[in-house]
Amino acid sequence: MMFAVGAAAVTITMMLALLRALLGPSVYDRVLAVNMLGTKTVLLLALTAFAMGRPDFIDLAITYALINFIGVIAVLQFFYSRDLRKAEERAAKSAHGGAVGPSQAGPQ
Amino acid sequence: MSLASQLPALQVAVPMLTAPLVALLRDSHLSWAAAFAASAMSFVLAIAITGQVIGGETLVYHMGGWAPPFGISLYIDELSALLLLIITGAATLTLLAGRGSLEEQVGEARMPLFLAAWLLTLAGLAGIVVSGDAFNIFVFMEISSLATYILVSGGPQRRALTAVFKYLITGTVGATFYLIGVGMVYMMTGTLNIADMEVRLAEVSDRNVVYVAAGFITIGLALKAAIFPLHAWMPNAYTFAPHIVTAFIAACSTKVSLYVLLRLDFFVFQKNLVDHELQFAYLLMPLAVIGILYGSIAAIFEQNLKRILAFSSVAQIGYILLGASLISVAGFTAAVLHFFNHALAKTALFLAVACLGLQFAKMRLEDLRGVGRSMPWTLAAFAGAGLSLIGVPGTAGFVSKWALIGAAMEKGAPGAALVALILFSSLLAVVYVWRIVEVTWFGHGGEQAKAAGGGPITEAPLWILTMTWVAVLANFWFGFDSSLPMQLASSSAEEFLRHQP
Amino acid sequence: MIELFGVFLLALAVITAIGVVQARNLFAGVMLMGIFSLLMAATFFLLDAADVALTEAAVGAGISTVLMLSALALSGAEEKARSRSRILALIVVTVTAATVIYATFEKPRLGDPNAPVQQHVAPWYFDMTQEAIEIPNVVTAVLSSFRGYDTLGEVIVVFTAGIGVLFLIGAAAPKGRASPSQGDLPVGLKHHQPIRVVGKLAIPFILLFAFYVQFHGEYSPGGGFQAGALFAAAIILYGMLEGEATALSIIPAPVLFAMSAGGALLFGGVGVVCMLLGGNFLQYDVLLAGSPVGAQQMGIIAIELGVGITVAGTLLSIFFAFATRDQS
Amino acid sequence: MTAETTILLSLLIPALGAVGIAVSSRWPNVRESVTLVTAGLLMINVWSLIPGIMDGGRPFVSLFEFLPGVAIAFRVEPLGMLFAALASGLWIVNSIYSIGYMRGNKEKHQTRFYICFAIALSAAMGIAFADNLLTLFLFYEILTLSTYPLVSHKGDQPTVRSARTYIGILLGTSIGLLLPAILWTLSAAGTLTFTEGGILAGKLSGPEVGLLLGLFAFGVGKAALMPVHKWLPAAMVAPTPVSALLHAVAVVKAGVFSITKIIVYIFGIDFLDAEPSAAWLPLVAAFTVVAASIVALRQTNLKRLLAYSTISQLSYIVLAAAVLKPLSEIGAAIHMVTHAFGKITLFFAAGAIYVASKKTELHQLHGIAHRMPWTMAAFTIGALSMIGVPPTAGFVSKWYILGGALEAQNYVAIFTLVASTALNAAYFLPIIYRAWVAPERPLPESSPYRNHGEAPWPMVVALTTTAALTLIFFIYNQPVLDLEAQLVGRNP
Amino acid sequence: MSEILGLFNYWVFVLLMVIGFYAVIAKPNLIKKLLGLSIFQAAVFLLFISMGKVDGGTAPIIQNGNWDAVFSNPLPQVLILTAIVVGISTLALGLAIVVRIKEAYGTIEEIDAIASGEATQLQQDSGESKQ
Amino acid sequence: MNWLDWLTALMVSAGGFFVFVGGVGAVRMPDLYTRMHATSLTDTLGSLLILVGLMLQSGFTLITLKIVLVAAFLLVTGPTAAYALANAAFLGGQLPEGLQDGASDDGETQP
Repeated sequence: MMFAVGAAAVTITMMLALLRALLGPSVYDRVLAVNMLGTKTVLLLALTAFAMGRPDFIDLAITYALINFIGVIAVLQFFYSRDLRKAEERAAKSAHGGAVGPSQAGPQ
Repeated sequence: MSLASQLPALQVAVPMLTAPLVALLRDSHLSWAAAFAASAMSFVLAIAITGQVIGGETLVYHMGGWAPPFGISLYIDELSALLLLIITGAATLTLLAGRGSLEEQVGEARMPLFLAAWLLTLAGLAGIVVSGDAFNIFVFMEISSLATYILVSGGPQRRALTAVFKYLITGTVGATFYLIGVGMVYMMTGTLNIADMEVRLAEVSDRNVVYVAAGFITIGLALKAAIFPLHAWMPNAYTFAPHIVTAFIAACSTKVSLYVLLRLDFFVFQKNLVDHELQFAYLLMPLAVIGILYGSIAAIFEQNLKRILAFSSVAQIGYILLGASLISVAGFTAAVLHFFNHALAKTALFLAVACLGLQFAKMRLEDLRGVGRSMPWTLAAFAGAGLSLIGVPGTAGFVSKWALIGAAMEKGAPGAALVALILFSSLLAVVYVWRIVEVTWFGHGGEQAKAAGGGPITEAPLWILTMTWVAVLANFWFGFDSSLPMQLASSSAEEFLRHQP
Repeated sequence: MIELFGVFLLALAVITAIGVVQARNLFAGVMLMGIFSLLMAATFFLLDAADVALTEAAVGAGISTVLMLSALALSGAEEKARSRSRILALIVVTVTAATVIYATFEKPRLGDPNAPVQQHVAPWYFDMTQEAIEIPNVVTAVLSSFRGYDTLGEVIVVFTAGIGVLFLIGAAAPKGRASPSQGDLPVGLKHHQPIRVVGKLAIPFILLFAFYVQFHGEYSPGGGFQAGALFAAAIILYGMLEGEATALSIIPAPVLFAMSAGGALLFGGVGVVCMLLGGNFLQYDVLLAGSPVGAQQMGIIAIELGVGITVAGTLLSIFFAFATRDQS
Repeated sequence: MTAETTILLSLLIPALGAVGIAVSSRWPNVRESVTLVTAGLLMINVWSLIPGIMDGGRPFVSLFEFLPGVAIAFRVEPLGMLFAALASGLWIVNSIYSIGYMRGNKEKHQTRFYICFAIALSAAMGIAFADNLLTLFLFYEILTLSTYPLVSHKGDQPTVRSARTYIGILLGTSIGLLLPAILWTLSAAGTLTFTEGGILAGKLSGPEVGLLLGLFAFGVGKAALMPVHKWLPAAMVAPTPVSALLHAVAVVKAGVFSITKIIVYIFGIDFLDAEPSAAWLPLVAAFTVVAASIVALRQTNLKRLLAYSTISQLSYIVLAAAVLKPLSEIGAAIHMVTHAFGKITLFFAAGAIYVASKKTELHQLHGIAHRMPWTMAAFTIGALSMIGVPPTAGFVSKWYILGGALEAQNYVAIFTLVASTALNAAYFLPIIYRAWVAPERPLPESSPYRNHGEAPWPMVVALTTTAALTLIFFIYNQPVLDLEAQLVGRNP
Repeated sequence: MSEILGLFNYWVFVLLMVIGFYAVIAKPNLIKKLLGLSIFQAAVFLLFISMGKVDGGTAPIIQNGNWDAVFSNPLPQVLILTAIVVGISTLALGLAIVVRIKEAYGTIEEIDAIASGEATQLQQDSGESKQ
Repeated sequence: MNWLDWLTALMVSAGGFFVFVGGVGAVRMPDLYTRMHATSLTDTLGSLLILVGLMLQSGFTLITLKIVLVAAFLLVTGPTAAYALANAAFLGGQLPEGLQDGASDDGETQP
């Protein structure tokens, strides 16, 4: 029962996070929401594992925590590489002084 | 345990476990040799298996030693054996014939990966055919599908990519539909073993879930088998795949899905659904009929050689389905015969296309005008196999059409209409095959078209030509002496329809 | 009580799924897809499917998000065109839905212990696991022994996908961010010290945990596939932190590919050895003379290892194929 | 050598000849020698069967089970023997003629020509000796397909279009009508074997018989009953030797031969006679005879005229067979021979004219007999035989047909015979008159054919031979009569 | 209440299936199609897992050697483990194809229309470049 | 219920409360940075409280060790992720509420 209260709070928070993910407005908000949801899932798993009387399943919570972290890093790397590419494109544009076709971005 | 009893497992394991080895080999010659050896080996195994089952015996193999329904069991009857012969035979022949063509179209660097995918396709298809477990069929369906996507995506034009993407989406949706259906049956029976399902479904036969499950399985497999109107992926996939790949997959991949459909429909559902006959025949026969007409007519209006043949496949699948949907021993025999005979014809035709492909980058009819004068042997092979596709007597295609018409005649007045339909569509086949024959032999204006290399057009290399002729002559051989497929077909028909009054 | 959480999570999952489909920004779609996977995984956990939950988390939320992001980086993140043929799609979809809902009214209720599914084969698995295999994780027992052939098929599917990705996009030489011409540009996340430090700290733990999942799979949720995915995740993390070229210099692409082929061969080899020893394909009993139970366990450990190696090798091959593809 | 081996050899010899021709394609002289040797061997082989058949032997050989219950099997019986002997005998003459024609015309693709010709002959042998409907059907289709390259030999657009008509009608009727008829027969009678007295008696009744007969009669498109006759004029785009042997003898005779055989051995004369719903066939045949003659009257192209004449003459045979009296069946059989001799002569002559002068139209033939007396003499004999004037072969067969028609009191048939004789005369006599009597209209100075003489000697030899045969048959026809008497089981 | 709860999972299965299927059919963007496919497959996972659940049961991993407790059915879980793997494999292959399409066409939208337009264009121009 | 259970109940409830507050903050706060502020702070505290509550239940076992691992991991990765996100957002052109002029949802369409 006591775990259920915590789990309920966590699930409601998950709903709120999902709301943020759906609302956006920026991609960073979505990433924030994903990260939040991941943490909440870890908590939810830990709590329900205890509530179901199978605390040995805490392994899953560990996995979730790890994966969540990797996911966020992947997203950030995606941003960085994209920003870099944009910078290159801007440089290329100013160098050639014209629009660059979608297929041949980058200084070549 | 003797080797003979291990054949069912080896049939799948040989190509499946050779594939990683082939992929690891860096040298295209070595990998080709290994792939061919594995493929030929599985052909030999298929022949040995056919020898074992041909008396009406069924091979059952317990994977891991666990008895069904708990473990996975392999189940090989005569129909499976026939399919195995088709699959391994087509794979071996096309691989043997197609080395030059593949190296030109796929490139030598990617060859080991490609050949590994080839073997995986073979293993997947063989795995589906020998499996007696509904979920195991799904797994091998995915192996064969994914591997086939790779093969198709090896096509030299960029449209191969869009074609294969469509194929991937359709194939996955089909497989998932199948999985849903299997899941529902499992839900009602608690088993995945096909033979066990049949027994246990009897207790729940009037449940809606079973109907819906049958529907899902049918639609899913119809997607994969390219049954009209779910064939949309097929013409482009056939057209833009490397020629040799088309020869291989046109011979067997859709047929294997159809095989699963028939196995589930006749083995699992036939006895257990009230009015199964109505369900199956009333739903699928119109599709078969429209598919035959649509495929034939579309083939007439196509301009690309490979697309013509692809649409013809839509029609030919309709024939198989039509035979099965007659729900009679004669009809089922005809359907199974057509499995075999259509595979023979299409392999030969696409091998001839591959011969052409060594000289021409494009497969439009207008580019091929008069090419028969430069490549008489290739085009003669094409014409010969085309006759089998039409169903001219003396060719394999005739035997199955004959059987199909005979089966339709048993059905009285509606049967007469079907006979008329079959004959009419044969005439349509005459039109589209003859169009190609006429253009290639007697067309003018193609002379200036140069070969791929820029020189004058010459006959295809002797090797691939020989193999093409082997396939063509097989069409004639089985047109005269149809006893082997006939025996396999008729006894599997009796087995499948044993509940039929 | 717990079921109510399940209902709640599923409701969220449906909303998320709609969000995925409706999102105009593909990046947002991918993010929501990650959320969707997490929700599904949590639901699976509540439905007593611990192994599945673990897999869904590692694969759905982890690897597939990473793969989709890599693909997005290569193909652009904006959905431009509007839906076509909506009416037709809606009709098809509605018909499908109506059919299935029609079918569901006679389905056994959720959790009904008298449903055929629970009655027929399942009890046998428990009995036989206790008797013949003696490992606590029945899922692993079914996966590796009773239905080991399926699992071999599964490994081959993964291997096939690896071949496919390499065939399609692996041919180009690793250029891009690590190529000498762009040497002055920052590689990976090297310029973000906090992330690097924390990430590098995490990697050994992830690897350790992967090995734990691998070798403890007979006793707790997990097994070769989950371990392989976690192992791959650790290396992917390293690749993202230090740049793909650095990661590839530690584990070169041919090694990865050899891993993915070798694992499949290991699995298949066990099956063949069983044959040679006089049993059926994958019949582990015969591996150890006189001790069928021990032989079963040995076989399971061996093939789980094969699964793990293949999955790790293939997922990494796939990831690096995407990550090193020249973006221009 | 047993009769069974001989049967198989008659199929194999032309087939092997085809291979030999293909192998020797580089050396025209060898190639043509192979053709001639093959033709000679075939004739010796086939004719060696005749004594046995005359003595009432019916050699039988079964190859393999083609479909369940139906084997590929051959049996020699009088009608088939006659057909085979005729086709194989005329092949030699035609080969000699072909060599002259192809070389004289400097045609391309001669190897393909000879190969297809040999295959067509092999198929004709198969049709002649077929023991059941399916075997007959098989070789019937092979014959259609192997003659397609011959018809479209020239390869230009109009030729290809005509060849399309040819293959379309022949394949279409055979698949669309003949095949279902065969299947129907199988399902009704349970067998397809040609049996004395027919196999359908008692198995079908009423309108079904008429319908099945219709499927057969129009399904055998090669018999050129109207309205499925269009292919025959279309086939005239082929080189003349093809028209001569195939479209005057082998192919079309295969058609009427099949119909006769079906009437005699599948339906049975007596069964069909007793069935009123089958009575339409003589009417259609009669109509075709008259209508084709009228159309022939309006032709301006020599070969097309001959083609319509062929259509008309073929329907004679169908008509004779459909009269259903023993005498007329014999007449039908003999008419195959007499028409073959006459028509091959006419085509040979037309080809000779084309090779020598490149003339194809009737109005170009004024006075041509002065330049080509041998050719035109042969032509005249052939034309008279077509009309049925003694002492030509045509008279003999018409006599028997007329006798059968009188016996049956079939006034339609009698009227048709009389009317068509008049029409035949009406379209052939003007040509003869024009060639022999009318003054020549010289070709322009520039034409290389201005001073043409006779065609190359092989052609002249060939056409003289067939013309002579036409005359000889009038006098010496007893063996043929004896042979065909066995067909109906009594002496005429 | 139990009626609704008893079937709730199946209804969610239907909903998810429909949502995913809709995306596959109606969305022109290739990656969107793949996302839809993933949802579609996830729906099937839910179907299977739901049918294996037993009231009052626990995951089929035996704790402390107690084999007599109530356990949920392990078989559907095994099947779904396999199906998940199949799903990611398909996804990876699909993404690889999408990347190649992007490189070849410069877009991942409305590829069908572009490809068929290309087909008509190719009728005049027979010089299709080989890769 | 003994005192340990009571303590667990208290900690889990408190943790749940903090987590919930963080969730509300994530929805209600006006811009990205404030939302991050709300969530990362409460997350850390809430998670820790819940996990410690669970530890109390399991005593000195392997499970507790695993929970410690989870807690440690959350503690380390949470702020790192927050840092990285803020950094990326800033570099990507997202500015805090007061610093930007006009268009606030630039990140949605522009990246």
